[in-house]
Amino acid sequence: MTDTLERPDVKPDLKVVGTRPIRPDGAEKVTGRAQFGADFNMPGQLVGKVLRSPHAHARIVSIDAKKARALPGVKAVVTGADFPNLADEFHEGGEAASNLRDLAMNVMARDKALYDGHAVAAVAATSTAIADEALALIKVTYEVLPHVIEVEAAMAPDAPVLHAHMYTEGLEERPTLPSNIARRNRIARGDLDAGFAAAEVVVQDRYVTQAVHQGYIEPHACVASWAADGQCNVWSSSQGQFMVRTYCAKVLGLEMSNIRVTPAEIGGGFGGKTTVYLEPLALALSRQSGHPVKMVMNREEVFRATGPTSGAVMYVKLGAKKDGTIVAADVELKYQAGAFAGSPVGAGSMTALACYDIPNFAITGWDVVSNCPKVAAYRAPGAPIAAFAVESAVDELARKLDMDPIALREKNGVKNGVKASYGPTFNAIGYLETLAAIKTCPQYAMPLGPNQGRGVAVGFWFNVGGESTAAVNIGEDGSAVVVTGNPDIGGSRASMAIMAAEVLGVPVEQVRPMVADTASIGFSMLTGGSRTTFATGMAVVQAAEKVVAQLKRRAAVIWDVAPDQVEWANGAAVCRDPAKSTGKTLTLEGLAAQSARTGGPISAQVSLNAQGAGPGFGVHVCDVEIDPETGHVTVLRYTAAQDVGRAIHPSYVEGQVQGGVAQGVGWALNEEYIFDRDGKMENAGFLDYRVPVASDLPMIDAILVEVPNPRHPFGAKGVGEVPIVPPLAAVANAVRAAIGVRMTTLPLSPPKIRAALDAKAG
Amino acid sequence: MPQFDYLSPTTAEDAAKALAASGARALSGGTDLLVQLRSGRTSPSAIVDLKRIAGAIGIREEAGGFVVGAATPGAIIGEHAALARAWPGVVEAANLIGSTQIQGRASLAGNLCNASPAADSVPAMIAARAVCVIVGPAGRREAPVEAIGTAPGRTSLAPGEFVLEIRLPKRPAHASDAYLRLIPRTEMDIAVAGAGVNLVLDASGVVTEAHVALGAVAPTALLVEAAGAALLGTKLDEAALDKLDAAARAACRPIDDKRGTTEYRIKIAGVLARRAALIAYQRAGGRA
Amino acid sequence: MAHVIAPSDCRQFTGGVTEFDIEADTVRRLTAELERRYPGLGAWLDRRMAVAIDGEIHQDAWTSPLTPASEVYFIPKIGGG
Amino acid sequence: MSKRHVSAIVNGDAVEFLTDPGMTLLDALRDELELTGSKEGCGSGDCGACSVVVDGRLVCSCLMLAAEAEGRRIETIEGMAQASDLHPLQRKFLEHAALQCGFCTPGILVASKALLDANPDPTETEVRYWLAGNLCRCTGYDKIIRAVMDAAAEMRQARVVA
Repeated sequence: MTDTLERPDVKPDLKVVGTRPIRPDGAEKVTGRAQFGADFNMPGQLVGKVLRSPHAHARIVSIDAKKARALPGVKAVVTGADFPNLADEFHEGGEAASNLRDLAMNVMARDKALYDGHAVAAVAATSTAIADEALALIKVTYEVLPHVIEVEAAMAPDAPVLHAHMYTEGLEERPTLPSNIARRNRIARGDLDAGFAAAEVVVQDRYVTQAVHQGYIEPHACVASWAADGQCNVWSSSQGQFMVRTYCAKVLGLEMSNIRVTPAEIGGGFGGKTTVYLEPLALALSRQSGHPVKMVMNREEVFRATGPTSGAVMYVKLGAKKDGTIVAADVELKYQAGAFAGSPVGAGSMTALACYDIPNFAITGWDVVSNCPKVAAYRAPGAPIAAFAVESAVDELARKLDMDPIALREKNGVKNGVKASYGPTFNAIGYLETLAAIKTCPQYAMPLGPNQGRGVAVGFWFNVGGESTAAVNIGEDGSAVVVTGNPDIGGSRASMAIMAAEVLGVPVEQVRPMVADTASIGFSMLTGGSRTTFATGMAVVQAAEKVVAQLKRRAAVIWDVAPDQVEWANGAAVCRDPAKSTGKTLTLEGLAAQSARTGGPISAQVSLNAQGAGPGFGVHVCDVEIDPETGHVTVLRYTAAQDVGRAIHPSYVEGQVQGGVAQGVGWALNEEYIFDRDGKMENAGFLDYRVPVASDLPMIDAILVEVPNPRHPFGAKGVGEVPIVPPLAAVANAVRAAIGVRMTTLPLSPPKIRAALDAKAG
Repeated sequence: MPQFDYLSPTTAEDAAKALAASGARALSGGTDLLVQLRSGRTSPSAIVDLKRIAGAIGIREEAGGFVVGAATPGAIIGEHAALARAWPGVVEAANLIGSTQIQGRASLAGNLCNASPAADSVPAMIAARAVCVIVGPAGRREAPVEAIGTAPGRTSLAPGEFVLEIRLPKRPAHASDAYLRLIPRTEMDIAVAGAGVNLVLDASGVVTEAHVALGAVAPTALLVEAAGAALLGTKLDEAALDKLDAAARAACRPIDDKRGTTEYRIKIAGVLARRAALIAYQRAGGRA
Repeated sequence: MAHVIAPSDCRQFTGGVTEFDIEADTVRRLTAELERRYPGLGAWLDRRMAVAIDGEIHQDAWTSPLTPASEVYFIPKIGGG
Repeated sequence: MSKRHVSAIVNGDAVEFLTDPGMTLLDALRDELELTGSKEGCGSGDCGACSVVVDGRLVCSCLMLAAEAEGRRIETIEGMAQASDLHPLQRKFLEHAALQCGFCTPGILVASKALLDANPDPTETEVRYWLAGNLCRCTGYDKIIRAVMDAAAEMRQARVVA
């Protein structure tokens, strides 16, 4: 049964929501006591290690593990043969659909290795040294196959085909031959030809981005224990303990109730920990060895074998009237999916033009497999890539029209009542307010010096709701414990405590939020899609409201009044029965102390499928300075405005915005997967995969625009995804302004900019 | 990690003895060696830690010049005021190696003997005409810094030999140096190109001695004599700088790799040589 | 009659049609009617699509009420990072 | 090859442990001494999550052999708070929300303390360059820099008062 909340009015005069209390898990995290994935150990545990393919594409002819098994200290060796073969099965889980068959084959290769780093075997041994030695003793015979990585090369008719069973979906007719194109999707409205015929100004270009990694600092880690009776325990760092449970059950053919997954503290995810890599292997090794098995990736493995997001090639053509009205848009997006189908091109297509009200458009998306790691979600999956192309094109259009870039976006911007490019009609959005916030921010008026430039770009994300469970339990002393099933990546426990405290009317310090294991709380979709504060927060609010209802009933029992004669205010029941003394109160503490005599423990649990996550919009302005001799880009200033609905804990909302900007700036300037001729990743480490360091960035001003979401009790909208959408184009547009050349291929590394300047000089 | 012996001799002679064993490697700061150990690029039979040898860590003034112990970390080098006054280019190059944490360990000798063509301190030391004191089974010898690296990852050191200290010569008046490198970020990267320039001026500001060395543009750091010669007898006017730039570029033999293209490295070597020359000139009291 | 718009992929079931007018008071009944008219379509929409009713996206919404004036969009399910 | 015996001072206390020659100081801290506050993010000195102070110098414990620790004084995140009193940096990180996931936080705190021990009044640029070896992927560094500057100001004030 689904509970939904109809609540058109956002609560006024909030006491706790919008304040900035110290996070409840803070002291453990600043003292080094918080337990992350690799910090957990079990008695008698073994060390698990993975043997990975050194080839980008190869048939696995045979695997001989006899010598490895014979090595003293080796307790288990598993290969693809130790896992059941699964049929195609799509698992929704609230995220983009995962084909469980592909997931299982990504966890452990079967007949083919599909990318450099693909797992082909795993061992468990009594020490790291022995495990390493065992890996070296496993003899894998490969038949190396031709490989392909770049998206357009993978789409070519003569490209090596990764999956013989893959026939492009979404075409008018089913193709007669298999290819690397998993799917085409198309969104269109109006008459494109007529639109361009009516256009007075047209811009068009081709844009390229490279695969980039989420770059969380904590490598994947887990401990798994398979007991003799088949009861399994998994401790791991992930974005969802229930996701881990589901996937382990499917990949290993187990019953979910036999797997208990306990979430560790998670050291960053950004979408990259929305799937499993190690957990099923650790379970299989534990089953075979009879010992708990701990597995921890090193950084090289994280880069080579876990999800980056797509590299892409995109074509954008825009047509406008001289007054700035955009009348036609043609967008084609080609995204790398990695070794298995499922790039975020669908979301890229749906978000590409979501900020614009354009009468005639077509968006075509291509989901293309190639010999690189299977992409995983990365913050607003698909959207930053498409926004890089579209926002660069809009910037060119503004230049051609000689219009202020914000004015052009205001003129064509979506507002309430406008039908979104992806279908539904917008309501309660704050896009124009967000544009206005940037137009009036101090940075937008600051003068620029020589070799400096300013760029503006906008971004959109849907935000999602979905299934969550929360429990609120009142202790005998009146303190409250809030239990949810969502790992806390960026401070969500603080938001949960705030929302519960707001409803209960108590200080936030009186509420302790906890993240529970899969056996201790009802199902919750993973932490991702900017859903936790919205959806899980809604469950917390409803559970707290149920507790308040119980408290009022109990006060009514104590006072012997009708329940509707009791109000709840400031953490206490207030008697409104004029027959008894109106205004007398019973505090939460007082009621809790008498709970045994008024009905037993005070607690409530709510499970719901939250609808109505309001879409979010961001508008960013970036100032850069270029060294024209070296091509080096310095980001001088950055301001990001975002419609956040209502900031529950403003500091952590600002933090989401600032962090998203930093990741986007890295994507724009220096981050990229580099492959050698054999398809091996050349920069699988933080030395040459260059995420921004502290000295690369200025302070990042976050402007929180609050247009409340009427479907959330406190007006919250998701905030984590939107801020990574605009920066790629904001930086590129600033570079365009500084050097007078449009850079269409990311990253904007110094050699590329110097080459562009040299080409311009002739 | 692989298994090996760990030795921490307290005399240079014992260290040389230990290093003479087949497969032994010297450890000073370890910031390159431990990465190589972990990745399996090196699997030594023994690690010989030089840090407990007397004098391996520290800086002393001798005969008007400076002697820097082989294992002296960048942080100590950066804190030595007299050294920084005399050889600001060498000090800034040493301090560019990695992060603050790396500076707590990384040494000049390690940077040199790791023999990466992109090592930041090496062009600066070459331009400074620095000399290594090498200890080995056959005793002590001296060699200029540019004689150590022979190819990426290879040195001219014989088995058992190691660099015990690096000597920077005495400074005349009106002399200074500078080192610049180009990296994609602002910190934490390996140089795409680097340039060290060491100048001596006369009282009127005319260059009387000039040494230019480049990093990351050839299999080893290069001493570019023609680039130094371009500055002699000048006050670093535009023509001299153009000649320097051209000579620097002409000396480059770089590779294309994940860190930069051949074309880019060559251009940048010229740009950096120019800029470093101007900084060194100004530091030496010249006014361009 | 709720007005229903499905993505272009649905043509594989409908032979070309992507918009429909359906009399139904819940999404469950609406997809059942689509399944009756175009075998396979209702099941496909249920499995692979989210639904937006009058602008609001529902990930799973069998019981969500519809009115005769409702605009119902089937769109791909959205995940996120 | 047999294990070596190492004696060192960790957070003021004498410790002894056995190490394989190849074991890093980070592994020894985490696995032998059960001080898991220092983290491994890269194992190559590029992320700073394993930052500790050895004989007064900030280093990456992943780039130091455990055997090298013989006789050294080592300070880790676990020694930063005095009993239940958080160090001003720890407090300011909480007040400024300078952490999100918290994985890089121990390393950044250790590095920041080393900075303020050496330079009580750093500029924003000095803080940024000092911390360039500590990657944070969550925060964009903004609130971290503010927290360090604010802690420095408070500590200077406390010194004046004292």
